[in-house]
Amino acid sequence: MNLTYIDAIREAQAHALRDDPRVFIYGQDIGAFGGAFKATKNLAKEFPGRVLDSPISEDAMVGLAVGAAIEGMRPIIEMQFADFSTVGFNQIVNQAATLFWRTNVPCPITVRLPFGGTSGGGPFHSQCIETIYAHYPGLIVLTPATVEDAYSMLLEAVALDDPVIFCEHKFLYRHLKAEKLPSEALPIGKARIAREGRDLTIVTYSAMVHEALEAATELAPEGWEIEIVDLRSVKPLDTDTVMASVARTGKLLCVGEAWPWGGVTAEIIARVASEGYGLLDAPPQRLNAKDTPVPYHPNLWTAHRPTARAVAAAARKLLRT
Amino acid sequence: MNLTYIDAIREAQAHALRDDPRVFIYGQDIGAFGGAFKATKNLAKEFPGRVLDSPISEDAMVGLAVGAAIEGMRPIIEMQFADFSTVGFNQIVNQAATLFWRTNVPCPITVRLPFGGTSGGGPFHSQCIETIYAHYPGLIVLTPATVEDAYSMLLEAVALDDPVIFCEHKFLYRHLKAEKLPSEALPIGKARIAREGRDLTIVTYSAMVHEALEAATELAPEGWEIEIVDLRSVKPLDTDTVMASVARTGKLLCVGEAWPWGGVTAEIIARVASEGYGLLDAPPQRLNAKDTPVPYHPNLWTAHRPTARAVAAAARKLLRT
Amino acid sequence: MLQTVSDPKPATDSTSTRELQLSAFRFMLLARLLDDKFAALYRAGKIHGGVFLARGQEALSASIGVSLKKTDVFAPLIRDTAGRLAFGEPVLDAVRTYLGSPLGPMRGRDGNVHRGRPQEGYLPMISHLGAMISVVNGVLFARRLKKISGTVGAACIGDGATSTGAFHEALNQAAVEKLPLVLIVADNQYAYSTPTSFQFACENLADKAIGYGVESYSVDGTDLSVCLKVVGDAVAKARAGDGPQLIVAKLLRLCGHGEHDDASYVDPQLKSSPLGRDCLKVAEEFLLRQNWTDAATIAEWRGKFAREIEEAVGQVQREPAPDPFAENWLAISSEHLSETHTNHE
Amino acid sequence: MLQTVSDPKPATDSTSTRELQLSAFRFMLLARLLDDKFAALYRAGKIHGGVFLARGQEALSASIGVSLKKTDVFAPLIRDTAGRLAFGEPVLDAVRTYLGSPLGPMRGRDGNVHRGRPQEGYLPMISHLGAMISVVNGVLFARRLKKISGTVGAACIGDGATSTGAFHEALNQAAVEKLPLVLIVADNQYAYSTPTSFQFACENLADKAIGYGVESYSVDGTDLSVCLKVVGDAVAKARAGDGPQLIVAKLLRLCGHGEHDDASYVDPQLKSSPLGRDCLKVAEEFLLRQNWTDAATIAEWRGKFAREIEEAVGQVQREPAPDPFAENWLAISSEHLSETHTNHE
Ligand SMILES: Cc1ncc(C[n+]2csc(CCOP(=O)(O)OP(=O)(O)O)c2C)c(N)n1
Ligand SMILES: Cc1ncc(C[n+]2csc(CCOP(=O)(O)OP(=O)(O)O)c2C)c(N)n1
Ligand SMILES: [Mg+2]
Ligand SMILES: [Mg+2]
Repeated sequence: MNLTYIDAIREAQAHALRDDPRVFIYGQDIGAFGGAFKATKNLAKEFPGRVLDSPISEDAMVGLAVGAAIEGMRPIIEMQFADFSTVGFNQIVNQAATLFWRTNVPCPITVRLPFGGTSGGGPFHSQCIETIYAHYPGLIVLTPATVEDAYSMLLEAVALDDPVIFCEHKFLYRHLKAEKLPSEALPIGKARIAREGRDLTIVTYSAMVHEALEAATELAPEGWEIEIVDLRSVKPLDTDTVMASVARTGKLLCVGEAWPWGGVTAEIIARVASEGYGLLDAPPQRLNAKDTPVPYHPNLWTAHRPTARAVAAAARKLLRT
Repeated sequence: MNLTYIDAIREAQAHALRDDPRVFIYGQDIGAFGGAFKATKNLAKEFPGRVLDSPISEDAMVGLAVGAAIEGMRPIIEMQFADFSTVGFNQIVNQAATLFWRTNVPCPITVRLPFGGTSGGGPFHSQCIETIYAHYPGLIVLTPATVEDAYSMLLEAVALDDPVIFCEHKFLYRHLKAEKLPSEALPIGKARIAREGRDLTIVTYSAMVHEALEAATELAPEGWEIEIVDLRSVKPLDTDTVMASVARTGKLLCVGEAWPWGGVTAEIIARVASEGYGLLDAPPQRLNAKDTPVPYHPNLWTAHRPTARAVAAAARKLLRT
Repeated sequence: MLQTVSDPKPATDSTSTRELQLSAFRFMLLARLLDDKFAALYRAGKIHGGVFLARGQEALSASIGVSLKKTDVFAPLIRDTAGRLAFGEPVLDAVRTYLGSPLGPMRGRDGNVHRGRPQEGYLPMISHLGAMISVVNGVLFARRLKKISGTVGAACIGDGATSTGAFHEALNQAAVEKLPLVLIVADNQYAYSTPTSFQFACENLADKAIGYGVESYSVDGTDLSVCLKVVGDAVAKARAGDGPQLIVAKLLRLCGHGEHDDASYVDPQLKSSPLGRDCLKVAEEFLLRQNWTDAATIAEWRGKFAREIEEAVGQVQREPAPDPFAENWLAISSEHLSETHTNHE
Repeated sequence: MLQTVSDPKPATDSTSTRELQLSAFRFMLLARLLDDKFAALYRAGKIHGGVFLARGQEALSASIGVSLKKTDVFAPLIRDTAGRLAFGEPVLDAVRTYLGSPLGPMRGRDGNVHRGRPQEGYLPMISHLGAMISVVNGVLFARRLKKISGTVGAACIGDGATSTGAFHEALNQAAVEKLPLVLIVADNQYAYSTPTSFQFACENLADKAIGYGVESYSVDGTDLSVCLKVVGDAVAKARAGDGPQLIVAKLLRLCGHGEHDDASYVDPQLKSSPLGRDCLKVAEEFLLRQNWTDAATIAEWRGKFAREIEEAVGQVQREPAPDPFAENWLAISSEHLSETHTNHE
C-alpha cells in the first residue's frame, strides 16, 4: 500500500463510520462527489444515509452538529476550507465550546478544517487559524503532521466526548506517503520527538514539522544535532515533552505557519520562559509567517511562510548565541 | 465636570461627527435610543441622518462599513456586545483586514466592542476577545484603560486609515471618572507607565490596569515598588516601553482578563524572553482568566478573572523568587 | 401557503379544547407571577445582571409549551417563561438559574434566561440570536438518523432575530432536510428599542415562508384561543411529516427589553391598539365568558402559584452560593486532556 | 412582484437595442476566449492554484456589465468574466491577476477571480460566498450620505450562495434601507457538485424576494436578449429609486466548478435540456438571424480578441514576477503603527 495523508483521513472516517453507528459526516460536496479534496470518496455509497451534503451554511452546519451531539450522535463536519469556518465561528466557539461547561452535557463533534498554505492558494484558501480556536475554552485543537497521525488522531477525535477542531494540512494531503495505517499510536495530548538531537530544540507542528526536519538535515553536516518536537495537539499542549527536550538542549526555537501575533509559538515560549527558565541557555526564538494575509504568487508565498531554509537560518543564528 | 468612560466615548463620537463629515455611526439601537450603554445618547438628534439603527445583522453591518470606507467615509460600527462580533467576525478579519493589503485601498473603519466582564454578565456578555482580532494581520486593536484614553484613542481610531477594533471595557463605563477631557494624549501605539516602581513590572491593559494599580497599592506598605505598564494598544504592542521597564525592574508579570491560551500575555512574554532575555532576573509570569467560559454568578466570576488580590499574590510570589 | 388566523373561532365545546385552554392559561398565570417576582427581585438588587420578562407574550409561549410532548425538542428564547413552564420546567429551575444557585441546571455558571436541560430536549439558549434553530435541526436530524419518528422541534425567535444570518441558514436547512421544525416568530414590534421598520421590509414576516418553501401561519398573539389552534395545527403538521412550519404571531411586548429599560420608546398608538391588549386578561375574560372557570378558581390558582413561587425563592435563597474553590474549572469533559498547565493563580 | 421573462420578445429594431446586443455579444465572445486561454494556461501548468471559468454564464454576466454605468458599483463573483470586461476591466488586469504579476491590480498578492479596483467601483471579491453584497450596500449607503444619487450597485451570486447567512443579512439590509442594489443570482443548477435540491426547497429562488419586500425577476439565462431586457429593467428601476431588485437567472454551468473538476456529476438530462444551451451560440444565431451582423464580422472579432488575449498573455509572461525582497510586507496603511517587531526571519 501507498497511503497518503488524505487517504488516512478517508480511512479514519470509514473506520469510524463502520465501528460506530453514532458517526455521520455532514458538509459541502462530501456525498456522491466525495468532497473537494476527496476525503470522503465513496463513503456516501459505502455508508448510505450517513455522509450527507449540506447547503453552503457553515453556521447551520455546526449548529446541526451540536444538536445531533446532544442527541448522542458523533458528527464529523467537513469545512471545505478552514478559512470558511469563520462564518461558522460563532457556533463553534459559543455553542459547541460552551455546552459542556454550561450544562454538563458533552459535545462530541469533530470539525475538520483543511487548512494551511499551498502554492497559489491565496489569502482565503491558505489560512492557519488554529489559534482562534485554541484561545477559546472548551475546544481541543489537533494538528497532525504525519499520515499515521492523521489517521489515529482523527479516529481518537471522533471518539472523544469533546468538540475537536481537526486541522488537516492541505499541503500534506498528497505530499506525504506511508506504507500502512498504524494499529497503535501516541494518545492525543502527547507530543512526539520527530527527531532526536542535543544542540537545539525546534518545537513545531503540522506541515512545519517537515520544514524543520529538512532544516535539521541541512544542519547535520555542519555538526549540529537538532531535536524536533512535533506537538501534534496545540490544545492541550504537551508542555512536559517540550520542557524535557529543552532541558536536554538548552535552546528553543518555535516554528509555526500561522501569523506571528499570539498563537502557538508565543504560548510555547511563554510556558517555557515561565516554568523552564533555568533550562534555557539562550533566549528562546520564534519563526512564524509574516503578519500579512497569505499571498497568492508562489514567490511571495514561500517568503511569507517559514521554509526549511528559513528554519535552518534561524536555528543557525540561535546556535551561535 | 465629572466625566465617565462612557461619557468620553460619547464625546469622542460627537467630536468626530462634528469635525469630519465622513463619519457616521451604525449599529443596533444606537439612534433615537442612544445605544444599549448610551454611548450615542442624543447623537442621532444632534447629527441627523448620521447615527443610524441597523438590523440585527452583524455580518452585514461590518460589510456595509467596509463598502462605505471604500467610498471614502469613516464609519463607526457599534457592536451591542463584543461577544456578538463573532457573527460579524468574517467581515472583520477577511474583508476589512485584508482590503488594504490586497488592493492598496485603505479601510478606515472603527468597530466598537463593549467588552469584558461585569458581575452577572455570564458567558456571552463578558468576553475579552481582543486576541482573535490581534492575531489576524491588518487590524489595529485598542484597549483603553482610562477615561482620557477612551476619548483620545477613539478620536485617533476614527482618524486612522486602518480598521480599528476598539475594545471598550463595560466594567469601566460608569466606574471611572475624570475631571475633563484631554486636549493632548499619547499617540496610539505607545504604552503608558501607569505607576512607577523599581521592583517588578506588571504589563497589563484595560480594566486589569486598575486591578494592578490596586495590587501595587496593597504591596506598597510591604516595601515593594511596582511599576505598571498600561499597554493601551495590544496591536501594535509597544515592546520598547515594556522592555525599558523590565530593564529597570528585572521582573515581569503580565496580567490579562482574557483566556490563558495565547493572547496578549503570551505575546508579551514571548517578546521579552526572545529579545530581553538578559533583562530578566526571574522567570516572567502570567496571570489570566481561567480557561472556561466566563461564569454568571459573582462568586465564580471574581474567581475566574484576575483581581487585585490575585495580582498582588502573583506579584508577591514573583518578588520572592 | 399562508394561513391567516386572527379572529377567535367560536370555541368548540369539547373537553379537550377546554382543558387545553385552562392548562395553558394556568401556565400563563404562573409565568406572569414568576416574571413579576423576578422583577421584584431585580428591583431589590437580588439578581445579578439583567432580568428579561415575557409580559404580553404568555399566550403564544404557553401555546407552544402545551402543544409539545415531553419527547419533543424545545428551544425557547428570552420571552418564553410560559412556554418553558408548560414544557415542564420546574419553577425551581428558573429561580435557581436567576439566583445562580449551584443546585440549578446551570449551576451558577450561566444565568437568567440561559437555562435548559439539553438531555431532556429542553435546549438552553446561547445569547447569539438565531443560533439555537440549527441546534434544534440537529436534534431532529439525529432522531431521523436513529429512526425515531414523531418528534417535533420548536424554536422561538423575535422579529429582530429574523435579520440574523443564523435564522436564514437554519430555516433553509430545515426546509432542505424537511425536518419537523416549528419556528415561532414573536413579532412584538420591537427588537430592544428598534421598531420593525428597521428590521424588515416585507409586509408580514410570514411572507418569508414562501422563499424557503415552508408552510406558514399568521396569528394574533394576544389571543390564547387562536394561538393554541395555530400552534397546535402547525405542530401536528410537522409531526405528520409535512416539514418545517413557520408561525408569525403579532403582539406587543408589555415591558422593557429588560427590567433596566423603561420602554419609553414604544409608540403609544401601539399600546392602545389591539396588539397592545394584555393576553392574560384577554384569556381570563374569555375563560370566564365561556364559563370554563370562575373568578374564585382563578384567584385560588393565583394564590397557589404565588405561594409556590415564594417557596421556591425562599428555598433557593437559603441554598449555598457557588463556591469557586469547590468548582471544577474544566471546560471539557475529557479531564485527561484539560491543560494541566494553569497560569492563573 | 415576480415578473417572469423567459421567451425572447420579438426584438425591437431600434439601433440602441441592436448596439447593446452586439456590444454584449462581443464581451461574451471576448470572455469565452479569455476563459479558454486560462484553461489552456492551466493545462500547461502556467497558473498557480485554481482556474474558474464562466462558460454558459456569459449572456447573463455581460448583460450586467453593459447595463451599468462607469460610476456604478459592481461586485462580480467567480463566473463573471464577461461582466467584468463589459464593466471596463482591461484584459490585462485579468491576465496579470491570474499570472500573479506585480503590475496587476492585485500585485500577485491575490489571484484568479479575486480581482478588482475598489476605487473605481469594481469590488474584488473575497472567497467567502455572500460577503460582497453588504459591501456593495455600503458603497451605496455612503453615496446616499454624500448625496450622490443615481448610482446602482450590482452584486452577483450563485444558487449555492443563497444559503449563506451573509446573503440574507445583506439583501435584508438593502431592503430596509431601500438601497439601489441589483442582486443577480445565477442559478446554474449546481454549487460545485451539489444540486439545488440540497440548497433550497422553494420552487424558484425568485420566490425569496417577497420575504424581503423587494422586486424580483426570473429570466432564462441562456438567452442574451431577455437577459439584457430584464437586467436593464432592473437596473433602471433601482436607479429610479425603487429599491433592491432580485434577478434569478436559470442556466447551466457548461464547465467544471474549476478546471480541476470534470463535472461528471452534471445530469445529462440537464445538459440536453433548454438550460443546457450554450448562450454564446444562442446569441450568435440570434444576431445572425436578425441580420445584425454576419459570420465574417464575428470571425473577425474572434480573431481580434484572440490576438488581444495572446498579446496580453505574452506581455504579462515577460513581466517580472513579484520579488519578495522588494515587497512591502505591511498589512496596514499606517506604517508607523506596523509592528516594527518582526519575529520572522
Ligand atoms: C447576534 C446578536 N446580536 C445582538 C444581540 C443583542 N440583543 C439581545 S436581544 C436583542 C433584541 C432582540 O429583538 P427580537 O428578536 O425582536 O426579540 P424581543 O427582544 O423583541 O423578544 C438584541 C439586539 C444578540 N443577542 N445577538
Ligand atoms: C462561505 C463559503 N463556504 C464555502 C465556500 C467554498 N465554495 C466556493 S464556490 C462554492 C460553490 C458555489 O456555488 P454557487 O453559489 O452555486 O456558485 P457557482 O459556483 O455555481 O457559480 C463553494 C461551496 C466558499 N467560497 N464560501
Ligand atoms: Mg421583538
Ligand atoms: Mg451554482
